[in-house]
Amino acid sequence: MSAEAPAIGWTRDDIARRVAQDIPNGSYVNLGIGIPELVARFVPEGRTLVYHTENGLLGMGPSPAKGAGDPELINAGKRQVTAMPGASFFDQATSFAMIRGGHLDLSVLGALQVSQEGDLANWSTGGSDAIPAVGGAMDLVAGVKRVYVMTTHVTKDGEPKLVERCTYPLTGRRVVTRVYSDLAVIDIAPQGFRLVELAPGVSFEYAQERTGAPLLPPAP
Amino acid sequence: MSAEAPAIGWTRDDIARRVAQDIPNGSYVNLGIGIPELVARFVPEGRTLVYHTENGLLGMGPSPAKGAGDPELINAGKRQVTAMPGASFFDQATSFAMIRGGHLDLSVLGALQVSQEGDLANWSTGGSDAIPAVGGAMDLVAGVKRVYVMTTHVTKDGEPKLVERCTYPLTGRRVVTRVYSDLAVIDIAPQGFRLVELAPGVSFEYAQERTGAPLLPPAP
Amino acid sequence: MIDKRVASVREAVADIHDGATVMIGGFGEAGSPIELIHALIDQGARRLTVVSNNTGSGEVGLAALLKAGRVAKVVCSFPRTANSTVFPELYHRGEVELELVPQGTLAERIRAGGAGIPAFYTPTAVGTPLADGKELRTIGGREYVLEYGIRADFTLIKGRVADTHGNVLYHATARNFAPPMAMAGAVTIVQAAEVVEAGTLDAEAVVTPGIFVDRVVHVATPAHESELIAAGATYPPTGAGNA
Amino acid sequence: MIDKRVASVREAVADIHDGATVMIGGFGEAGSPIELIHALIDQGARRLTVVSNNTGSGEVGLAALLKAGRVAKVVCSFPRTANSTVFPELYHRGEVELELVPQGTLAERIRAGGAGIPAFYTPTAVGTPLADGKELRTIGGREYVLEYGIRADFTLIKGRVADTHGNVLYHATARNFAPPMAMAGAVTIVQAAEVVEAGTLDAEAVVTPGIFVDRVVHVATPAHESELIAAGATYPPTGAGNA
Repeated sequence: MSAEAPAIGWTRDDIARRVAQDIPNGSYVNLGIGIPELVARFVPEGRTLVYHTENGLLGMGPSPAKGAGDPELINAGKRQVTAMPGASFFDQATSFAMIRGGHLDLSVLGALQVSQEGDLANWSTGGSDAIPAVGGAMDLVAGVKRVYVMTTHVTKDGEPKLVERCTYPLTGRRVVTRVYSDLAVIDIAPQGFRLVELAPGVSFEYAQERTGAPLLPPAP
Repeated sequence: MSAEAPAIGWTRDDIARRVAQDIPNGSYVNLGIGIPELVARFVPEGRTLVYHTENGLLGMGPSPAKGAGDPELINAGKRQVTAMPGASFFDQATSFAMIRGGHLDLSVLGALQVSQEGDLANWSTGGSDAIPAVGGAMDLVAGVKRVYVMTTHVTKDGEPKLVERCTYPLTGRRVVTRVYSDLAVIDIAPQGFRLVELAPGVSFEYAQERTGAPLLPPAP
Repeated sequence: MIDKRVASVREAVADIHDGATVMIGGFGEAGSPIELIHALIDQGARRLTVVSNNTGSGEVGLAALLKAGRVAKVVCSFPRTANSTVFPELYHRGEVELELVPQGTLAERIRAGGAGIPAFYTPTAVGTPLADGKELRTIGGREYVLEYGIRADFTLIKGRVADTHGNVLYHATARNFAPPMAMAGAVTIVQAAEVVEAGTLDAEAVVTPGIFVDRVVHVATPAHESELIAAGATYPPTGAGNA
Repeated sequence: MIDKRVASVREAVADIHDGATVMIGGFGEAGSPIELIHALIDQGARRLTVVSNNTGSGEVGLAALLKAGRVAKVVCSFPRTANSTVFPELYHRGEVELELVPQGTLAERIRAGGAGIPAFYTPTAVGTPLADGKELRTIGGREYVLEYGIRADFTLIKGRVADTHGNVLYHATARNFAPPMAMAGAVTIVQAAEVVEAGTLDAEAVVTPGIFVDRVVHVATPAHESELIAAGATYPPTGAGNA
């Protein structure tokens, strides 16, 4: 089974589309580097989101046309982007004041592990060989109002990424609001992982088997 | 004896001129409301000072021509001013970051009392009837590199303003660098009040009699 | 489509509740959002805590809000000004509480509140009565006092130009407390002399990014406090008050 | 007469001493003051502590400074990047110390240093290894970690335009760490593609006021890291190194 094209359940694009449905018009959103960036492609017609990139731009637009790029107009993933009408540039202290101060409505991030209490591990596998690097991940989870995680439900080796307790170093404690995986949408409820919605063809039991902690049925 | 025109010693303008002599070219200076503002009139030819007013302007210029004023271009004393070439406007958090962060070279302030250890009292007489009001005085003395005090040597009632210990509520502890009075220029040295210079016609004994703590002779 | 404009100052302040903490921009008359304050007087909210550098002059703007008896507590650095009589009278009669804060500490506390910093250490006021009872800490051989961030339920500020996304530019020293207060208000309301479409302002020159602003209301020719006072104005107007 | 211009990048960095703490602006290649960094390599100062968000790419700019063995310690949030090989090798050989700081905490610590705030509390990193051994405090029911302000002996940044008083404007996301770092450097050195007389810039649009800047040097056509790397450049140039 490949994480890129799961046998059953949602594709990456499906997940991104599903996340995008849940974001209200006018939201201020920070999309994590990589897969979460896909969300921007699936925003429903008629909704305008304002994208924040923590290196200092509110109102980030898509990649520039070929040849029109500017090496100093980039996003947090260091890729060239554009600025939309209504955009503003600012310094790092101000950018993280937006994040830490709770001004962003939503951050969508990837995950190595999410615990049933909403702990997130997504910056380090704790290996002694790796160069530790954290960027703005800890700031985002500590400050943004809602934190959505986009992830495959299990690792490439089939291990659950939704777990009782994270074994990887934490990015933040009790910070995740909701998980969007290839198998399901799951809220972090006071009681633990609460199912919101299953992907087509995925049964509750199938999702539970691949979840490292009890999966609670949808709230009535 | 009137504080406005002492029988002997320096006039206010003389004091302001004497202060101005000690300020190097290119200094960033905050002049307190009132008498200290006189200093700007006596800056020696060839020197440019940059004036900071804590309500949010660096590069403050003189009062506008009659009729050319702007009620929203004012100084900390709420009087209309102008902006010089090279000026910048900024918010209060940034303005006090300049002050607290030690970026200003000099603040010139008035005083009710200065102690021999450099404590300054200049915001309140402690009377229970008065409305307490502090403005930026405590920030200035805590943050600016050098704090010069411009004052009459004694009160209208003849009481020394340079004292062993302040009896009025403090603005800051061990913050004054130097005092410019109508009688003398006096440094706050580790040992106490150290005379730098006497006004014309003022003897050491005359100044000592009007000082509430030992006056040390000039450093050799 | 994002459009933060509201039709009137009345609508802009309609939901300010009794007991709310309200930050009000301005240093003296520069930057004072007089029209929003007058709308707040008309709206009637009571027992407000007002965070503002001063307490107003004459009987217009902030002084009029105080005079109308709507303010339970003032957090400010300098509650006296020329032509300031309303606050002193209320204070002497014990009808308003005062929390006096050094101006730079006030600015930093507001900025901290907006930036998600709950508390910080500062050298300002150490050894003075304004640090009485506060926690001290020696760091690197110097003594500092612990101060806490402040947030508000509502912030009222004045801009020169705002766009439909809430980006704001200011005029000269009217900027003063507005940028940090915009950050610290749960709901930030801007009155601006000019309101433009998003995309009109230079993204490099925006002072307050729109994320900090919730409502924009167009006040084409804002009054200046000193001119109102010189003209003998009060708010509400004396005629209206007697009618 | 105030004129903060210096004639060359060489002159601008001449007095950076061995063991100095140097803040270097930039997020990735955006805002990296490459010409100042190359001048610092030529100048020869050693045992530097570098505060910068990243550790550079290829073997130019910041990565070249590391490669030349001049850096004893790096304080940063993200020491890995595409094309980043120099830092990982030094780190694995134990030849450079790393203090890893969350990006927002790094920005706030620098801003605090520049603003005279010795320490502050932040929610970021609570419960993670990056708060290990740090002081925690519960404020209003939430846990926070104490972080300290950082200052530097020298700050090197890149602007788009600077004036003779040291006022600076930036370009797009090249602004990033430059404004807080300008505040936190005892000596702040700006390379700018355009240098103008005081009075040319709009006082309302100045991003870094001149009080935070000590030296301005004109670098008319600054290199972009990615273009240097694409062209196979190293610093010093391989030819020069072999000569």
